[in-house]
Formats: sequence, C-alpha cells, structure tokens
Amino acid sequence: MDLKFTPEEIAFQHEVRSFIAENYPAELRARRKLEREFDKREYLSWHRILAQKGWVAPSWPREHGGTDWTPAKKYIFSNELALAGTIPLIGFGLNLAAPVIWTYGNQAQKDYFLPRIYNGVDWWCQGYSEPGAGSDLAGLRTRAVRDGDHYVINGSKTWTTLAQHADMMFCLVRTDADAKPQAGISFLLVDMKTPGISVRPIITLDGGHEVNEIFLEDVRTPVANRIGNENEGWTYAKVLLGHERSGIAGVARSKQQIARLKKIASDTQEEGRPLLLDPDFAHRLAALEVELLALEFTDLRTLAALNAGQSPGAESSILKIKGTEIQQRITELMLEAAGIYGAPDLRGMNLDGDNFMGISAELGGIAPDYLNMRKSSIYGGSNEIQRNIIAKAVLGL
Amino acid sequence: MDLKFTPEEIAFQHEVRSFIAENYPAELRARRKLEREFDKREYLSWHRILAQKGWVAPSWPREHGGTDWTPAKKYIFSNELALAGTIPLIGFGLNLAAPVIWTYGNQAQKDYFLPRIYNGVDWWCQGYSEPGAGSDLAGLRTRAVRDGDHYVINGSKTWTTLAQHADMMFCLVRTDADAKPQAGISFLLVDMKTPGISVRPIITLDGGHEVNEIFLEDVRTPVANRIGNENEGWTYAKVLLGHERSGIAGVARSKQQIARLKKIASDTQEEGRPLLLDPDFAHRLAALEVELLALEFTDLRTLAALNAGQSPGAESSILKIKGTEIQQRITELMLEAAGIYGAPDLRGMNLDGDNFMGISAELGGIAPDYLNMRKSSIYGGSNEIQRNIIAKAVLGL
Amino acid sequence: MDFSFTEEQVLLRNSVQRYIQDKYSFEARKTILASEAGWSRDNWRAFAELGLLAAPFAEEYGGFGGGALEAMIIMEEFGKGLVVEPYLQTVVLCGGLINLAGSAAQKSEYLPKIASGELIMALAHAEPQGRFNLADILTRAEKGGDGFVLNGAKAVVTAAPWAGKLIIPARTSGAQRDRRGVTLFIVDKNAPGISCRDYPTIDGQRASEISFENVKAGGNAVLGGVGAGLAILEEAVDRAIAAQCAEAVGCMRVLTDATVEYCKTRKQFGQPIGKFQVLQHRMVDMFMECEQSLSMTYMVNLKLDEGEAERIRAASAAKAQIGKAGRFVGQQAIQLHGGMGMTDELNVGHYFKRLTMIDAQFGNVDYHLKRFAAAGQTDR
Amino acid sequence: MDFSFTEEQVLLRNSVQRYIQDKYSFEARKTILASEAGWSRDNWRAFAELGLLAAPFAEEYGGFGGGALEAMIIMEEFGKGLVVEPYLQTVVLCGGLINLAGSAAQKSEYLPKIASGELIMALAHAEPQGRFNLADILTRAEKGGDGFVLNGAKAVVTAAPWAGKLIIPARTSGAQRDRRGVTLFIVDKNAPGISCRDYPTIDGQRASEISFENVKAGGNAVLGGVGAGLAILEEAVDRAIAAQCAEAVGCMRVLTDATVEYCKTRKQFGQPIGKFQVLQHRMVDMFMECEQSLSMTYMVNLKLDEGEAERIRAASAAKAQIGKAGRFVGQQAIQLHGGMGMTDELNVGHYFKRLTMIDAQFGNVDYHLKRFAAAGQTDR
Repeated sequence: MDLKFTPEEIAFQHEVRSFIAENYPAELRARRKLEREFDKREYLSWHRILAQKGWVAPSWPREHGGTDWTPAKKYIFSNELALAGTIPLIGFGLNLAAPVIWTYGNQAQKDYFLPRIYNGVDWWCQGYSEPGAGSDLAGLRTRAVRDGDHYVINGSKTWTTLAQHADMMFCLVRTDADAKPQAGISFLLVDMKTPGISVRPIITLDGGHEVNEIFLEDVRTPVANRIGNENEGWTYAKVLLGHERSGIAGVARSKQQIARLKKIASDTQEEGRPLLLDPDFAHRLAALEVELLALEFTDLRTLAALNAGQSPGAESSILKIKGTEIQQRITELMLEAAGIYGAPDLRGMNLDGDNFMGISAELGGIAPDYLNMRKSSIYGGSNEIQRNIIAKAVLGL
Repeated sequence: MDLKFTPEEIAFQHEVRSFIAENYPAELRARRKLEREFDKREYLSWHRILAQKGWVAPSWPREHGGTDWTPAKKYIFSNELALAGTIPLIGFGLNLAAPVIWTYGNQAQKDYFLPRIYNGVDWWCQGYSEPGAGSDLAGLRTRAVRDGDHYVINGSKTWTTLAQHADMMFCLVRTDADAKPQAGISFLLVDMKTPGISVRPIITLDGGHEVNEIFLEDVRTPVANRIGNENEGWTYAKVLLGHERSGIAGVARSKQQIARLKKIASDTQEEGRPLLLDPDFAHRLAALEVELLALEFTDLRTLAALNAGQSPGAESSILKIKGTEIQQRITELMLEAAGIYGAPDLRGMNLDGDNFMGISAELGGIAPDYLNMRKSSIYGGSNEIQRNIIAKAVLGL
Repeated sequence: MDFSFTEEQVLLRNSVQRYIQDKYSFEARKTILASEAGWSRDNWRAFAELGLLAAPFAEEYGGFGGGALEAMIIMEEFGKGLVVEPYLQTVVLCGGLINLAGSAAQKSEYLPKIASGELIMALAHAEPQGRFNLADILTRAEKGGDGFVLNGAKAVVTAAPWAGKLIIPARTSGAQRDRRGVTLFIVDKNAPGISCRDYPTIDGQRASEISFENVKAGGNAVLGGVGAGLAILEEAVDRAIAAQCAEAVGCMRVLTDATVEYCKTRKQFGQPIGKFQVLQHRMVDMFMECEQSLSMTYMVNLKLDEGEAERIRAASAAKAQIGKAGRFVGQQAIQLHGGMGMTDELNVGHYFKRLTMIDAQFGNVDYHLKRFAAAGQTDR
Repeated sequence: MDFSFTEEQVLLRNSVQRYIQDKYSFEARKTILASEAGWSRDNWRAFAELGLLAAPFAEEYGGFGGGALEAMIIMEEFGKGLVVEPYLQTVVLCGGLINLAGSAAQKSEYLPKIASGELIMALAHAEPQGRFNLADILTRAEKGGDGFVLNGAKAVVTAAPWAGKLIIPARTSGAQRDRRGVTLFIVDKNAPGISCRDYPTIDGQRASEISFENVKAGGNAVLGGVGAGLAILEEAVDRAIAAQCAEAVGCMRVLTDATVEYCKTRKQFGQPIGKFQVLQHRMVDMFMECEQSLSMTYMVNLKLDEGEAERIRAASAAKAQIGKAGRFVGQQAIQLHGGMGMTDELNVGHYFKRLTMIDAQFGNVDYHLKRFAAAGQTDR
C-alpha cells in the first residue's frame, strides 16, 4: 500500500499541467470565471487543441487515436483538467458514440465517423429518452420504417443535451413494432441537417438551455448509417451504458468548487467575521470536505482495482451517488454563502466592470448553479435507480 | 383560533398540579431522579393513589370509573403527569385490555375484571407477538384446543413487556387451524398463575429486563375467559390497535427530557465554557427544540380535531414517527453531552453518596437510555410501517 | 384552545382562493412575469376591492380590523398561487411598521392609501455588508436643514421598482451593528439623491439595489422616534416572517399534492412510480414536513403578541422549520418529478424557486436557530 | 499508487482471522466478559505467539518491523471479533508513545515486554473536566526528591484494571488547557498513592477512575522530555485513531453483512423483508458508509507520516467519518433487525455498543470536524 505516484507519473503530471498552462485559450480562462453557459465555438476550441496534441480521447483504442496510458495516467490527466477548471469536453461523441462505432460499426463507418469525432468536426447528441419513457428505455416509440436504402423515422426524443449544436445524433428507434419491448430496436446515426428534424429548446428551471426536444417527421436516414444488425440496437446500447465511468465521481471538480466556496465564504462577512469562521458554516463545510475526501479514496480504490485489471463492478454506483450528493451540497453551501445575494436574477445583464454594490457576476451565478445541479441526481440513471443497482448486484437483495 | 385554555381548564390544571405535589410518593420522587428501573410495588403505589382519586382512567366510560373530561382536560392531565415526571401508568390493563372487555366482554367479565384493573389488583400483559411473527400478527401459531369447559393452550409469546409482574394476560390464540390466517383466532384472558406457563426474561442491549418470552404448555383456561365469539378474536384486536393514541407523541415527556439535557449541558464544560454554549451542540439542540415545538402544535391540532368531534385518522402516525425520532435524538444528545462518561456501565453499583470523580448516577444512566430508546422506532408498529400507513391511508398511494 | 377559523375568516379564505383560481393561473402569472412591469396593477386593484389590502388595519384607517390571522390566511393562498404582487412588502411589512409605530398623522396619511391600493411601499432594510443582521446598518442619517440627510446603500429591496415610498432604517447614531441609534424614515422613492438599479429575482419578483446620496428627509419622515427603530423593525419583520411562513406552507402543499398526483399517474417499469416504497416514504416525509410547517405557522401567528422573548422564539423557530422543510419538500418535488421537474414549463420548479428564496429572506435556518437559542438563554 | 497488501500482510490478516474464527466466537467472548478479570490472558499469550503484539515494533526491540498498516490489519479483524483485550491501549497507544518518544533505555525496557505479552499498559490521558481536549490537564507533577510528585485524577482509563504500568500526562508547568508544560510519565500502577476504582464499560471492556496522591515518579519515568509531552501525545492518539478506524470498519462490516443476511431470510407479510425497497436502500446506504469508512481508514493510515498538519487533518477527517458512519450503520442494523436487534442475545447489539463507544473515545464527530477545519485554516 502506497499513496505515491511513480516518478514517471509525476513527470507526466507536470507535462499535463504545463500543457494546460501554455495552451488553454486566454479567452476561455476569462470566461470560465463568470461560470456562464458556453457556446459551441468555445467548446470546440479546446477540444481541437487537445485533438491536435493527441490527448482528446485517452481511452480510445490506440489505432483510432487513443493513448496507451495506464488508468493512473488517465486519472492524472482528467484530474489536472478539472483542477485547472478547463471547459469540459462534451462526451456524446467521444465517450458514447465512438465506442459503439468502433465496437459494432463497419469499416466504412469507423473510417468516416471516428476521425470526425476525434477532431471535433461533428458535434453529437444522444437520442435515447422519449417523452414519457424516462429511465425506462424499453418503452420507446419512435419508429423507423424501411423504404429502399433508407429508413423513414417518425417520433420524438427528449432531454437531448446540447442538441442545439449537434451535427449528428445516435439514436434508438423501433424497427419492429411486433417484437417484445426490448427487441425490435435499431441503432441509427442521423444527420441533424436531414429535412424533417426540428429541435425545440427545453428551458430548465435555472433559465438555462441545455436540453432539447427533438421532433422527427419523415426523416430519411440511409440504411448505411445503421450500426450492426437491424433489431439488435438495444444490445449495443446496453453495452454502452456500462462503458466509461471514469470521472463519474467528479472529485477534482468538486475540490475546485470547494476552493471557490472557501474563497467566497472568506470574502463574506457575517457578524463582523468571515463567514468561513462561523461555526455552523464551518461545521457543514468540514463535514462536506470529509465526505469528499472519503469519496476521493473510494475513487482511488476503484482506480487501483482497474489498474490491477479488475473490473470495478456495480460499486461504481457509489461514485455516482456520493459524487452527485456532494456536488449538490456544494451548491447549497454556495447559496447559503450568497445570502440575500442569491436572489437577483442577472441573466442577460452584462456585469463586466459594472458590479453594482455587492453583486458580482460570480454571486449572480450561484442560484442558477444550485437549481441546475438538482439534475445531477436525476439524469444518467437517478440516484434511486443507482441504489436499486447496488441492492441487486452487490448486496444480492 | 386561540391558544388559551378556558378559565375552567386553567383551574383544572392547578388542581392536577396540586394533587401531584401533595400526593406523589416521596420515595418515588427520589427514585425518579436516578432514572433506574422500577419494581412492581412502585408502579402500583401511584396507580392506586390515582385510582382512589378517580383519575386513573380518564378515558374509560363513566360507568366503569372513567371521567367525562373533555379532550382538552385529558390533555392537561397527561401533560401535568409528564411534566412532573411521575412514574408512568402501565397501560396494558388500563388502555388495552379494558376497552376490549367493556366493548366485547360479557357482563360477568366486565363486573369482575374492570374494577380489578381500575384498582390495580391485576397487572396485565399483552400476548400478541410470537417468535418469528413480528409486526405481522396474522401469522400466529399458538393454538388453543377446546376440552370441555376449557381451552388447552400450547405455544409461545414474545416481546411481552413487563410480563414478569403480570397476573393476567390477554392473548390471541389460534382456535381453528384450517381457517384463513386472520380467521380462526380467538381472544382469551389467561391467568398467569395457571400451571404450564413459564416466563423467560429477554435482556435487551442496555442490560435491562423489560420484555419476556412466555411459554405455554398445556395451559388450561376456562372458556368463560374468552372474549366474544370463538374465531373472531382478530376483529376485536384490530379495533384495539386503532384505539387510544393519546400521548403517543410524548411531547411533555420530551420537554422534560430536554430540560434535563440542558441542565447536564450547562454543567458540562467544553473548552472552558458550558457545552450548552458550544455552537455545534447549541445548533443541534435548537433544531431539536424547534422540531418538538412543531410536534407540540401538531399534537394540539389533533387534540382540537378530537375536541371538535372529528376523528384524527392516520395522521396520528405522524405523532408516533416524529415523537419517537425526537425521543431518540434527545438520548443521542444526552450521550454527546456525557462525552467519555457515557462509557462506564454502572448497573448494579450503588452510587448514592459515592459519586467517584465525575460520574454521577445520572451520567451512568445515559448510555443505557440511549440504547434502550432504539426500541421506540421498532415497537408498536415500526416507523417504516407507520410510513406505509400514511402512504396508503392519507396519500392514497 | 381552538384551531378553528371564524366564519369571516373562512369567507376571506374562500374569496382569495376563488380569485387565485380564476385569475392567477400558471399561464396568467407567466404573462405577468414577462410584462415590462413584472406585476399586475389590475390584480392589485382587485385585491383592494376584495378587502385584502385593508384586512389587517383598524377601521378608522380604512381597514377591516383584522390581524395576523387574516394576513396568514391570505398569504397561504398567495403561496399556492405564487402571487408576485407585493402584499408582504406593502401591507404586512410597511403597513405593519406604520401600524406599530406610526403617529396618528402617519397612520392617517399612509394606511388608507395602502388599504385602497393607491400606494405601494417597500422596506429597504438589508445592506450589502449586513447579511441577515437587521442592526448591521452603515447608511447614515445626519441632522441637516429641518430634518435629516441620508447617505448609504441598501441591497435587494424587494418590490422597490414598484414602490412609491420606501421605509429606510438608517443610523442617527452608533456604529455598525449597534442595537441603538437606528431610526426609520419614510421617504419618497423619487426623492432627489436616490438611485435604483432594478432587476428581477430568481423567483420572479422584482427588486432593486438602492443608493442614497444626500437624500433629504423631513422631521415628519421619522417613524417611531429617533434612535428607536430597531425594536420596531424587528417586531415588524417577525410579523412578516409569520405571514411568510403561511406563504411557504401554501407552496409546500401545492408541491406535495402535485408530487403525489404525478407519482400516481407516471408509469415506469410497468407500474405507477408511486408504487415504489422508497418514493412513498419520501412523499410521507414531504407530507409530514407540510403538517409540521402548518403547525408552526399557527403557532407563530398565535404567539406574536406574547411578549418580546416569546415572539422572537416563535418567529425564529417557525422560520427555521419553514426553511428546512421548504428545502426538503422543494428538492424532493423536483427529484420525484424527474426530468419534468427540471423544466421551466412545469409549475413545480417555480414553487421550488420561491421556497428557496424564502429561506434566505429575513434570515436562513442557521441565523434563526442561533436567534432562537439566544432568546431561550436570556429567558432562563 | 497502490492499495494492495504485501504477501506478509495477507498472511498476517489470515492468521488473525483464523484465530478469531476458532477462538473468539460470540459465546467465547461472552464467557470472557462474564469472568472476574473480564479479559483472557490466554488470548493475550496467543496474540504474542502469533506475533501480533510485536508487529509494529523494530526488530531490535523484539518486534517484526511493521507499522501502521500492520496495526490496521490486526485491528480490523479485532473489530470483526469484538476483541476486548487491550491491543489498542497496550501496543498501539502506549507502545506507540514509547516508540515515538522513548529513550533507548525505555524502549529496551518496555517494548520487548509488550511484544512478548508480559506487560499490559494503559494511557491515562482523560481527566474528569477535560472532555476531549488532550491539553486539558489539571493533574500536576511537582519537582520533588530525585524526580516528580504527582497529584490529580484521571477518568475512564480503559484497560487500567489489567495494566502493570500507566502512562500519565501531567502538568509540570502551565495552566489548564495550555499546550505547553505537559509531561508524560511512565508509572507503576501499584505505586503508593494511586487509587483505582474499576468498572466495566458499556461495550464490555474494563476501565478505571484513578486518583494520584503524592505519587512519586523518578526522573527516568519521564517519557520524551519535560514539558514536551503534548505533541507526542497528540501524535500517538492520532495513530491510535487510525487503528481504531480499522476496528470500526470491522464492526460496521459485520453489522452490514449480518443485516443483509437477516433481511434475506426474515419473512414478513409473505416475503423476505429484504424485498422491501425502503429497507434495500437503507442497506445500500449502510454498505456505502462501510466503503467510505474503509477508504478513510486506508487514507489515514497512509498519511500518518506526512507532516503534522496533514496528519491532523487525516486523523480528524477519518474519525469524523467513522463516528458518523458508525452511528448510522449501528442504528440501522438494530432497526432492521427489529425486536431481535434489541436483545442482548444477538451479536448485533454488541457491535452497535462498541461503535457507539468508539465515537466518544478520542473525541466525537463535532470535536474532530472542528479540529479538521482548524488544521485547514492554519494550512492555507
């Protein structure tokens, strides 16, 4: 047992750190501070810098541009990105579409799509959920009917994250209405510019536009864009559900947020002393840091198991549950720190150089963050479902 | 809306208070301070004093010795008893056996048993639970076979509170083995001196002897001691389950315990000041007091509904859940206050006048109280079952 | 002891309920929020006609002689409707302050105008550095001319964009956080030297940051005596808390009912999600928090007149309970609604936002638990 | 980075496990507890033979050259067996103190005797007024003769009834709670002037209240330098905390496994109660607390040598986690076992009691959260 990284790993850590320092766009560095929504160009600028370096998809197979880093190096890499607070890499192409394509796609599909994903040419979105179907994917009703070399798709998808930017969508459609719910489903790649597709924003309660509803009306998609066999899409999708969970705990990101929280709480006065020293606040903050420290080591234990070639199994649901609980509690404490300044809704106001009285742009982002973060225990398999998984798969209940 | 008691109610409150002050045995007053277990004689001494005054069973029908007090007066009465910290009245006879007897018993049974219960001649215990059956009473297996004018009972009962003192037991026995689980059950009154009955103590994790297992081997009980019809006992028992819930919230008792907790926390030093002023401790204590205040008014609202002739319904499960949660948290805070002095196990040591160093008899009772109080969310329908009841009966889920 | 309402109170509740039902649908509210003003003068006039604005004032000032219980009844229904019009600010807080401490002349001048709907007022109590402490005041009022001259700044003044008059606590003596030396002033919002920066709030209300530069206030602008402002302010805020608890109970009740309803109809894995025991118990806990909060709302409104220490303990206990319960009920309502709960289109999120903001207004759970404990200690 | 054990460590764990399984059944333990001594010298001898008592000491003092990880492994298994023999007190705490601060002569005198099982020691650190603060010491050691004379009292000294020697922190200078002026003394438990009042503890161990009346301690009784005792004491206690966390993890693991097992077999309303989703999620939360606690146990044992501030934060974080988790897991194990959980006959209650006592020993959750936060602040 040993906590230390190897000298090679430490050297790698320094390399990553310097690369970020030297190459992260100054424009993004400034924007990040304000914690606002990013646009497509901003997301892609960092993606392309990493692609050029060969670092945008460390977990991919070597032949498609991946690295042969050990799990420890992958951990160090994603850790450094999070600690530096870089703009996140949007994973729908990199982590979700790509593994299905390289695993189940044909050569033409691999040759065409994978480089475009790698280099940030295509922005992907995920067409799984449908109105009314929620976490229960087997109930999907969007239908694709064969018409010569095309499928004609009719139906709708929802909760589609950042679909407003998407060039491509991978989606599940029903190709056999008579089969059992989980059979008769195919996996299609759909060009978002195809006529008949419309994207309707869903505004979330924080006022943000992250998710969308997608309507498909007689959308003609080439059969060549089907992954694998007809009616077997569910199998491919399922494999994907269990795929890449690295970073699911969000430890580094939460550490960075706690540092930000401490800064805000030091700058906030309560009864003539920094809020950070208020016993109640300090107690809750310390409890949260302790929880995060425990999660960090649970995460490291999972990583060590991976390193040793073991499969981490359903225990990684712990990382999802505790990770999101901690993220939510950080935003709660932020909101507490903001006090009455949690109330102003400053969306659409340009505050740069115009912080009226006590309200900084940073304070203005706190309540929307708190509201937005409620999603984390809902999306990606709700925490209730994660607990069901542990109960069944780990405890055998 | 009005919080005030009527002048008549206030006068009554004074009357009760003076009565307790003048009549509560001095011996018990001294014992109570040490929070130890009581013996039968002690329980009965106060019972009999109240019986003589005509106050031992306010909720009974007038004809059998009850009062015609309004719900408000009953509330005042039980409140004053709790605030004065009097020894509790054991309710198995008064609140459980008696209502079944006066509702479903025949005249001979009423004439014989009710006065004996009222005057504390017979101590009763309740024979419902059986090993392995828990909260699910329909699964009971103790059998009674008719033999002339007698039933011959074989089986066992468990979790029988204070059965070591009991003269009589009311119990459910299976009289028809072929009927459906809830049919074929009869309600019998059994003399505990009957040959074939043995009582085995169950020691609980606090080291106390409150509950027992009862073995019945060819126990002959007169058919005249059956309540109502053969095989209909379940109906009588069910009615009883929903009967008397007054005082279930334990508000007055919890208030008295919080006062005791505050006293202990004022007398305990932490970092040179009373623990009561430590911000963390004060925070938790205040949160608990707030919770109790809310429960007090939920209790009063239930009382007002009773006063207005409404039936409180399943909402009273709130009183059970919140009441026990608060009682448990009080003992938790007590244990926190005790600090390292929660550890000594002083059972069997006579500490009167011999408090070595920091350990008073009061501190010595804290950990056993904490351990013992875990039962409150288990016995009497676990809090999980109470939540099921609210979900079904109130929310219609 | 009696928890029933009088016939008049039942009628009052019914009439508010009917109005909300007819005129304050979720869609109607959305239109109000999207309007430039962000509130509806028509609704305000209707409130006046229904007698809501006059309910808690004495008859000699155009009121109906009600009190805290009437405000409680109105605010609970307003909570159910998520009413954004500034009842709490104008009637409960500012009207309440004038009622508590105003001279006969001030009462005659302001209360009838509030009761008739003519005058909107806002209380500018918070300061940028002050967090929740009502005594943390740096705004200064110096003697000058035939009155005072105010300089300073106030933060997040709800309803200020709509107000004709402001009530401003300022220091006529003492240092930051001193309990003595606070004086209340009634000042015209358009007085020279007042600048406002208006904005919406997260929960759909409007507020302002306000600065004062040599703002003149005549001697008759003083409310309740020079240097005597803090105790009055505290009492008025406690009364506002009592009313706001009722609003929060209204919000929580809607959320709990909506969640139960949603879980009965929404199906997943072949059955209504309301059949899952974990969700059932969660809803039971929501229900219990509603009930406990309602109990506390009755408690505080019944105890407002029982002496200062008792009032403080009642108000702070109630606010702590409502803050805790509001957070739990709001969060769980979103969680149990799943993705739908996250959308702006469903009403659930809006109740959640209002409850979230109520927690911080007038002091959050921590603040009030401390105040509750401190009041208990001086009590002993 | 590596979380695997060496082959030697795996062997160590296996041998402890085997011993507990064979010789430390619930019934065997009950017999030990009921005996007059309340511990088993046979077990202690066996521990010595297995090398457990020597594990963390250097080879020159009869040890096996292990360290914190070896103690961690042993204590986790001792936790699973609810071992009452004073490993923590004798080997980890007192042995650790001597190891940290003893002179060569002291090490040579005491460590081999500890390693061989010949000597039981107890640390008498707590005082009646001191709660969890290690610096809160009123016991005074005045210069006298060729050494010191001790007067004062110590509270809840675990394992003292069995001990041959005590380590006693006393004040050679300074006032109550001063960090300076604390000196450690190794004193014979039978020294004139020492009186003990022995009693069992709730969790089945034995402890004493001890008073000192002019107890003589020679100059060679001083451990680690006059006035320099507090830092050593703190480090030794942090190391004991790290070991105790492992013990707590052992207890929690047994409770969680037992609860899952019980809920799979116990039927109610026609099905195993483990089918009820509310209980399932409760057990998932127990499981997660076990895992998080194990993570923290690794963390603290790996960080003990990383400098004082880091060590303090690690130990206090781990103790806070274990306190919280132990309470939750213990309470839920009882709750889910229902009436059976309340009985003294089932092992469940005994693990619960041990976890309850571990929370208060060496400082409870509150104490360690404060210490964690304070260490972070000086750090920044």
